[in-house]
Amino acid sequence: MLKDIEHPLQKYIRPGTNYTTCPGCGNGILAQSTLRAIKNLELDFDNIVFVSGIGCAGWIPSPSFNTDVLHVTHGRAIAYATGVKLTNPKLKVVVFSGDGDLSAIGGNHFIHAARRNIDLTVICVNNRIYGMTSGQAAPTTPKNSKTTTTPYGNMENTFDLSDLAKSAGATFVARWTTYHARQLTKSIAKAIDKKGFSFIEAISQCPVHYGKVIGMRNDAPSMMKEFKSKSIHINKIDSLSNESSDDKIIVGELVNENEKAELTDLMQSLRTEVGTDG
Amino acid sequence: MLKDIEHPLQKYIRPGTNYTTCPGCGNGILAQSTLRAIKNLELDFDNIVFVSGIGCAGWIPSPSFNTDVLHVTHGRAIAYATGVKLTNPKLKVVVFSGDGDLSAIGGNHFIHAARRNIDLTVICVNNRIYGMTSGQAAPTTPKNSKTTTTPYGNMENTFDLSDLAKSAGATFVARWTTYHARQLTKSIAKAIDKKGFSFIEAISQCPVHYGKVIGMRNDAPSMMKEFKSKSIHINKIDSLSNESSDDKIIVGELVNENEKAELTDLMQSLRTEVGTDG
Amino acid sequence: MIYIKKDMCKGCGLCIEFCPVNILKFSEDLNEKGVYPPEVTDINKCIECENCMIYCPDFAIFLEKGGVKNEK
Amino acid sequence: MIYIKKDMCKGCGLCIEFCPVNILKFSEDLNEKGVYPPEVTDINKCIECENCMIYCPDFAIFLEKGGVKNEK
Amino acid sequence: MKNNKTDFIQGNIACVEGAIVAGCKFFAGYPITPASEIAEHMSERMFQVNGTFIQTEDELSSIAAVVGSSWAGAKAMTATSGPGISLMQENIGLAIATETPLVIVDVQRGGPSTGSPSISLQGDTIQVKYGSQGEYQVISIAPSSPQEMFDYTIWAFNIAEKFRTPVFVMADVMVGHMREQVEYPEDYNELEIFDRKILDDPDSTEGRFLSTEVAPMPIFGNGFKANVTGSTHDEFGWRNVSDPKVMDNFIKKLTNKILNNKSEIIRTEKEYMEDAEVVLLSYGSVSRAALETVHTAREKEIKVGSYRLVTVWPFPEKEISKMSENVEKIIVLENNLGQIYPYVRSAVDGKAEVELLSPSVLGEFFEPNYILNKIKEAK
Amino acid sequence: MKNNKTDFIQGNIACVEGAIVAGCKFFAGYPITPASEIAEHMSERMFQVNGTFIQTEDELSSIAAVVGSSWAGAKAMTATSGPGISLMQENIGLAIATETPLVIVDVQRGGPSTGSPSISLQGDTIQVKYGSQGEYQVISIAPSSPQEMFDYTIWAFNIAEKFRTPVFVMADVMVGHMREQVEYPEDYNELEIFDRKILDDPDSTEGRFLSTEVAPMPIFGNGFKANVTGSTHDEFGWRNVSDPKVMDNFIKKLTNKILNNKSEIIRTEKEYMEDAEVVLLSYGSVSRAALETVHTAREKEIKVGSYRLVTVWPFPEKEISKMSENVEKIIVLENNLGQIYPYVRSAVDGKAEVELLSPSVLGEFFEPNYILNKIKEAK
Amino acid sequence: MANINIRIAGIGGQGVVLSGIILGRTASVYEGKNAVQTQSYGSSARGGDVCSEIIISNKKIIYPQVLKSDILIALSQKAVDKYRDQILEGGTLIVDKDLTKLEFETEKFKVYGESFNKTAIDEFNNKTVANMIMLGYLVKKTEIVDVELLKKSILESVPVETKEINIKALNKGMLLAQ
Amino acid sequence: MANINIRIAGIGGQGVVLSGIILGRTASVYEGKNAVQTQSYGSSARGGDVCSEIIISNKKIIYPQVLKSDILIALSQKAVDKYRDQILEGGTLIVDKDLTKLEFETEKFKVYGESFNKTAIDEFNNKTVANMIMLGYLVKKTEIVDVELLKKSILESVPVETKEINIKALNKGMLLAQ
Ligand SMILES: Cc1ncc(C[n+]2csc(CCOP(=O)(O)OP(=O)(O)O)c2C)c(N)n1
Ligand SMILES: Cc1ncc(C[n+]2csc(CCOP(=O)(O)OP(=O)(O)O)c2C)c(N)n1
Ligand code: SF4
Ligand code: SF4
Ligand code: SF4
Ligand code: SF4
Ligand code: SF4
Ligand code: SF4
Ligand SMILES: [Mg+2]
Ligand SMILES: [Mg+2]
Repeated sequence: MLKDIEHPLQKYIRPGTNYTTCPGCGNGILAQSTLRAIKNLELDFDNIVFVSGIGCAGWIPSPSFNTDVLHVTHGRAIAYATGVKLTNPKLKVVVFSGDGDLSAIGGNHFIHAARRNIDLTVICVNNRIYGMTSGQAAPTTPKNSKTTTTPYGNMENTFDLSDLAKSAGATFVARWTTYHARQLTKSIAKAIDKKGFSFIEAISQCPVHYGKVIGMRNDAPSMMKEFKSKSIHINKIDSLSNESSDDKIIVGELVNENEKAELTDLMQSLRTEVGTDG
Repeated sequence: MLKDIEHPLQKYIRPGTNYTTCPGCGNGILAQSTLRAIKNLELDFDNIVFVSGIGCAGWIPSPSFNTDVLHVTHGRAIAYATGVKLTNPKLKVVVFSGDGDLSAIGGNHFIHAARRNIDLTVICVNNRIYGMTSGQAAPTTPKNSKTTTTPYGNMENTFDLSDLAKSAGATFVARWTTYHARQLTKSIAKAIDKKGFSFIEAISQCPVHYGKVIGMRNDAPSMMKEFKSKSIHINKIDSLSNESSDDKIIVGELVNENEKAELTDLMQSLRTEVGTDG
Repeated sequence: MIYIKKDMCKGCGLCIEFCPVNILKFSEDLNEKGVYPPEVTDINKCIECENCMIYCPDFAIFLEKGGVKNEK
Repeated sequence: MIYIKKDMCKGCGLCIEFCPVNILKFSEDLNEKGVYPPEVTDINKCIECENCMIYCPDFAIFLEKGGVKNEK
Repeated sequence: MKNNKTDFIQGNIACVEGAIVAGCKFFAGYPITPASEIAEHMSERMFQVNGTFIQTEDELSSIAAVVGSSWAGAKAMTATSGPGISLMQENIGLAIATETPLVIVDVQRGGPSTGSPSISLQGDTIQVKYGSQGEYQVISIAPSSPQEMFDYTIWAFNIAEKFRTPVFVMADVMVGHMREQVEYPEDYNELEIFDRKILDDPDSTEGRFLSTEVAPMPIFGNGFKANVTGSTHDEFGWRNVSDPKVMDNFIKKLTNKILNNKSEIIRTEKEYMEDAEVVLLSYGSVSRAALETVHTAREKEIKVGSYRLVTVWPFPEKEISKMSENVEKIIVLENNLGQIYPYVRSAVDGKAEVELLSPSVLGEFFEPNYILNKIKEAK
Repeated sequence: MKNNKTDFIQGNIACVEGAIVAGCKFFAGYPITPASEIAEHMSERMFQVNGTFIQTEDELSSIAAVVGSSWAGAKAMTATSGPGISLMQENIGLAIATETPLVIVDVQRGGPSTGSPSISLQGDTIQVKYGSQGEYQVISIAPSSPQEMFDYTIWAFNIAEKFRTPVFVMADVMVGHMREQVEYPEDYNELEIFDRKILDDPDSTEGRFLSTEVAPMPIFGNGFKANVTGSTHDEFGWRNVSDPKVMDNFIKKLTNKILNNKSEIIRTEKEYMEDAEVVLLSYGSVSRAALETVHTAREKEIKVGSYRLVTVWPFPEKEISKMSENVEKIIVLENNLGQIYPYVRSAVDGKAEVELLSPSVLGEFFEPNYILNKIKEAK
Repeated sequence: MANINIRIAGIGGQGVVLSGIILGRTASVYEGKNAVQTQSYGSSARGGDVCSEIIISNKKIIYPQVLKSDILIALSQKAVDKYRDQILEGGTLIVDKDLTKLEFETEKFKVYGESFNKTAIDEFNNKTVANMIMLGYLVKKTEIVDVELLKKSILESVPVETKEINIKALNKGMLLAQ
Repeated sequence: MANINIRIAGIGGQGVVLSGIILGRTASVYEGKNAVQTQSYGSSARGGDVCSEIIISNKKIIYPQVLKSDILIALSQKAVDKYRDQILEGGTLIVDKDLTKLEFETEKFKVYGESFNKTAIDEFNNKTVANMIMLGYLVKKTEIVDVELLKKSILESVPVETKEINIKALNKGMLLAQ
């Protein structure tokens, strides 16, 4: 390997990183999309903190992104990120979360951060399965799917995470798949740039475990082709009502609201107002 | 006190009960509304289990309702109730929860139970404050309110609990205030009767703590008069969009869906299908 | 008949507030709890609307339709 | 120029799948990881769309616009 | 030849099969390495036996649902690893306070925190005893093989039902993931299966809580009008949070229900103890290394015995105290930095020397030679 | 006359004021009896001192936000009671594993479970040491007055910063809600306030974790490219979850960071110990009853001394062992059923008699006469 | 008295705790003595039993709790029943006479009864000032703290908008004690 | 041999654990011996190191872990480097020759090399059957379990739709060993 020929995103990678994702996993595509967004924004990488929880998605920034990364307990990344952001509002704080991490065990922090409209960017890698623990059902697993904990088919209904984020108060919401790596890059850039709670739902492939569920085991190309064929842009449908239908993946920027006050801003005003010995 | 002259709901009250609510607290009105609903439905009280968490609202059924009551940890009532219901689907399971209990610490169980569409009736006493612990802000406390933990005014946005329930998948949702005790009785009866996850948001007065916040300390009559004047029926407005505005309380039956399969039903079918030695 | 369990009353005034015909008022004697429970001024005006019962948070006031009685 | 870090490749085939001009195919030599990394068949057909780079989960293939090169 | 009564299975799978034999009808859990196989196998098995499986949103809900299920009348269980135990602590406290029979399997992994999910550590030994707030007692059992995962899960349900209390099965990566042959019972009807005592008459004036004899349980849906609360309460469930005397009674009855019945609960396994001068005291997977070492030592005519705590809690203080009178030295073997060690030393109270031996590398399985060297040092 | 330097305040309020003097700039909490006053007062004070207050959705988030804040550079704290500690356990483990300086105030209440929120119990003594999974060490301090709530909260921040680790302040209903005069420092500049050592150079090859000398902290936003994880890791934060040697190093460095510095951390308070035959060993609020009793006993010329653990963890094993050599009997006074008692007995190792004395009614404050009777029995 | 032990007992909402705090603050911050105040109660703000204990002393106070009290102020029947046996010889019992029945006679301690709650409702139309009436009555009868310093302390402890009514109630209590 | 210690080491996804289970099951359930299988690994399914250890014995097995092994099957370079020193005198080392380089010579134990992974891809177009090829090779070379019983055990352990390909792969492995 010649030293001078490097991947264009190499400078964002922590030297010594060893990618242990499975072949074809969407996580690497999302890592790239994110880093490209940051490159395009021309942000100082040292001013971004990545917080992630336990799950394969948590390994996207940690340890590989060469800036401050905080890798915490399963489900709690947003709660930790809240402490980071409130303490140093100048930092951009980006959370990477698996669908289980975010919406199963971490569901409460998710809706509360959205409600508070705190300036965080939360990227959820929705592979519709628990990848890291080998293929159990998630709250995002489609009904009737056979997983290791739903051997007779999943009896539970599926969360529409973007809708939940919206209803809880998020001011920016976008959904894309790994097939839409370019659009993802743009939406992630917008989300990071925007003040307020931003949510990116990235539908991604886990060829090992979810691939097995849908008969595409270890077949990332087929999974991504399916993303392509099932996706439909929000602008091309009339209403959001059938958003959660199993058949279609509605992609696009679903929410972009500019009215709501952001929490760290409000706190800063308060400090100025009541501060006595600060 | 003559033995033969009793409150018409007396038979539902556990002998020896001592009401320790504050004067004018809405909780007693909700207790009555609930018992009246059960009376009207002519249900066998022994077939209903009440589960509640910590908070003044938790004391509505426990210990005073003279049937099985399970009084659990703060925020977890729905999670416990899920175990009760799944194990004996013949029981009607009703959860009483404070707004903090349900939507702060217990928010995750709330959205997941709604998602699963498990046959529970959840009644949230939304007094917009932490009553039991003496007046701290809740996720339902209106913006800018001064409470014991928001001495400069609440900087956070307010959850619309009914909307959250809807977005998470609840199949029956109604909101009323204590002023609407009669309508509450009807909606609670419907909710209990209906198979699926039902949610009742009961806006209620905490004259001691929330009364103080809005300048109506210890003045239950004024608080209830305000409920009356601020309420507007869902049928009388065009859209749900400004539902969460501080000014108006939109009341009525907000969701009533009949399509979705219920979880304990699905499980029962599965048992019949795969049972080998049951 | 309006029944008032005086010692259960906490004196919140909700029954008085919501009686549509204004026949409830605070009485003059402190109860065990140290508050003045309501009393009926003119039972003949009672329209048996049940408001006093329904809005009483303490199960302290209730009615049996068709008559009048005060009860400790 | 297409660069392929052969030993970083896990053989998923995404680059091959999404090359619009079909100039990528699996090579014949196992890499360290025991898989066959891709190789470029006809670099002249490359339209520099960047798909191979963008869709590679392992940072194993990328391009510098304006030429051709295979790199271990 | 294939024998229907023998299988070659993981400890985790054996645990599920044991639970089913014990009558378990409800499992709520959340996946976690190295316990996930229990949930996975349960998801298949429960509905086959007319039971219920649910994968909850988190571990807090798992234990909560298990408690709810137990009150609805089922034998119920959950399984997790240390991080899940941490999350369950508050609701474990409620299970104890409400005297709810249930089984919690902890397949321990390395840590603190996320640590090393696939490395064994006996790191949760005290956590399960003291991890929830306040003062209470628990029962914990430490199996050392798939066979014991099967047998002791049955036993765990039995004592959970008998004493109306949570019982922990303390496995670790080693035991949970180890595969070994398991012999199923020849005759299931001969197995002792214990069911909780249920209140028989709604009008009974008998207490429903807080008896050191174990009060009958007023399970739901039977007209018992059960008054169940995690707040301080009396024998009938009436909450009283202001009177210290009521709290004193509450705590003491709950703890004495276990402590007064220690002799029935506690199990130890002794090998070569008759003339032992040095004792290897161990529990769980480590006991297999202890036993191997004792065999090797005895071959070399070193007078070493193995004293295994099969139950770790309640702590066999008296038994250890008595045992210590006849030995010179007790080496406490733990795959941690000495969690029960002070409890052993406290029990021994100076009557013998007590030394701790952790593996040279925490998380690695004790090597017999390493233990042997320690014994030789002692001699 | 009103003196600006004296106030008559609750222990909980004194705690907040102490925290602010120590430099606390971040508080995240969730209301709970009997700790709510801390959050309430913080909600007013933090923004005045250019700090941050947030009431989180639950206790899991409180501790998580506090850890995040500490990594962003603030001195940060939370306060709760036992049920909240239970919920925090998993994230406390992460704080320990990532070596995050922070302060946790536990205003203990009666239990298990919801128990009796307004009755004192020293029920969380071991919970804070062992409540999270795995093997680790913590520091805990037990104040006995509002003045100490003030002083020791400052001290708690100092040692948290110094040793890059969570420190617990273990109050109870008694101390938290007690009001007494508090003397503020004459000269704040003379107070010893310790700030964490921060990594000075992003390119430094110095380790950032796992030094028994306490590694400098690579706080966020400074180009340190901190690699922080609760998984098993090495000195630079690199995760390695498969090699037991890495885990062994991880656990031992974390624990030895505390254990090797015991002499700097541990504080005990001795009164009348010189010629004491009987010792009352106590901690927290109970120490005031112990001390009163000693005074009474000395008036009666009974040779009793008071040995108070100001810090409970790390446990002063050596100190107690040494102390026990000169006394006949140690009576361990605890408002629980004997949580540190076995640790004391283990330390004493038979060198003196060790007995436990709980209040006749748990939760009630020890009466001097009751203790005195026990002493007389002993004599 | 070098050491005064005071116990104020009643039910939630009667301002029992605040009374104790004000006394303690007066003695410590304003009179330069030592004081400690502790309390025990059921569930707050919900009508349960409450007891506030204050020790005032010239010496350092080690043991913080009141065992036997010099003064017991009992604002409910339960409070009388529970604590009257713990009044010291020569001590004082003050009760709200409308909320208690004293079915005993004693020479062991002095007994006073007055209408704190009723006076608050009837004359101030505000239940919550009953404790100030009680405090006024108490200091007048026992002189445990200086009245002027007590007023200062009250003014410091209550919300601005209630300062006036509280001082009026205190004065009323003193009047009742004459 | 009364006691056979086998160690199979490689990386995640190579089917290392399953091979061990199948051997253990064959020996215990089908051959009536005692067997214990343990494993150690990094994070599952993600290319980390994996090691599966099997003890087969006629006696009760107390100590469950392999210290020194009679047989080492090494499917990665790391596996060779880490475990070859723990092969017993007279033991056997089997490697996937495409994934390892054997830069040593020894007379202490026998060494065999074969292309399990490559054969699986090239001939079966399915990486995941490499472990079956390896098992076939192993039993042929060492005869540690009966081939027919091994086949039974495989058929019981793999999903229905893969039974055929797995047995074919096993046969292929046996062929390679000839
Ligand atoms: C408290 C706790 N419970 C459970 C686990 C085990 N666990 C680790 S990751 C994970 C789920 C992973 O799924 P997801 O969040 O969707 O991430 P993915 O691996 O699919 O990217 C679980 C259950 C844990 N680490 N901690
Ligand atoms: C784990 C835990 N945290 C905090 C508390 C303290 N606590 C008890 S009730 C309550 C909130 C009460 O508010 P809400 O749920 O709205 O009920 P309300 O009293 O208003 O009816 C809190 C924070 C607790 N009991 N347990
Ligand atoms: S398990 Fe799934 S999500 Fe995890 S790295 Fe492998 S393919 Fe990706
Ligand atoms: S504190 Fe509020 S909610 Fe609680 S009982 Fe009193 S009035 Fe009702
Ligand atoms: S029933 Fe109606 S009219 Fe009659 S007293 Fe009650 S509120 Fe008044
Ligand atoms: S509503 Fe009930 S409690 Fe209120 S005043 Fe009337 S009778 Fe009394
Ligand atoms: S840049 Fe585009 S055209 Fe060129 S090789 Fe890559 S995918 Fe094919
Ligand atoms: S996309 Fe990357 S990893 Fe996949 S085959 Fe192509 S170069 Fe290899
Ligand atoms: Mg996932
Ligand atoms: Mg509330």
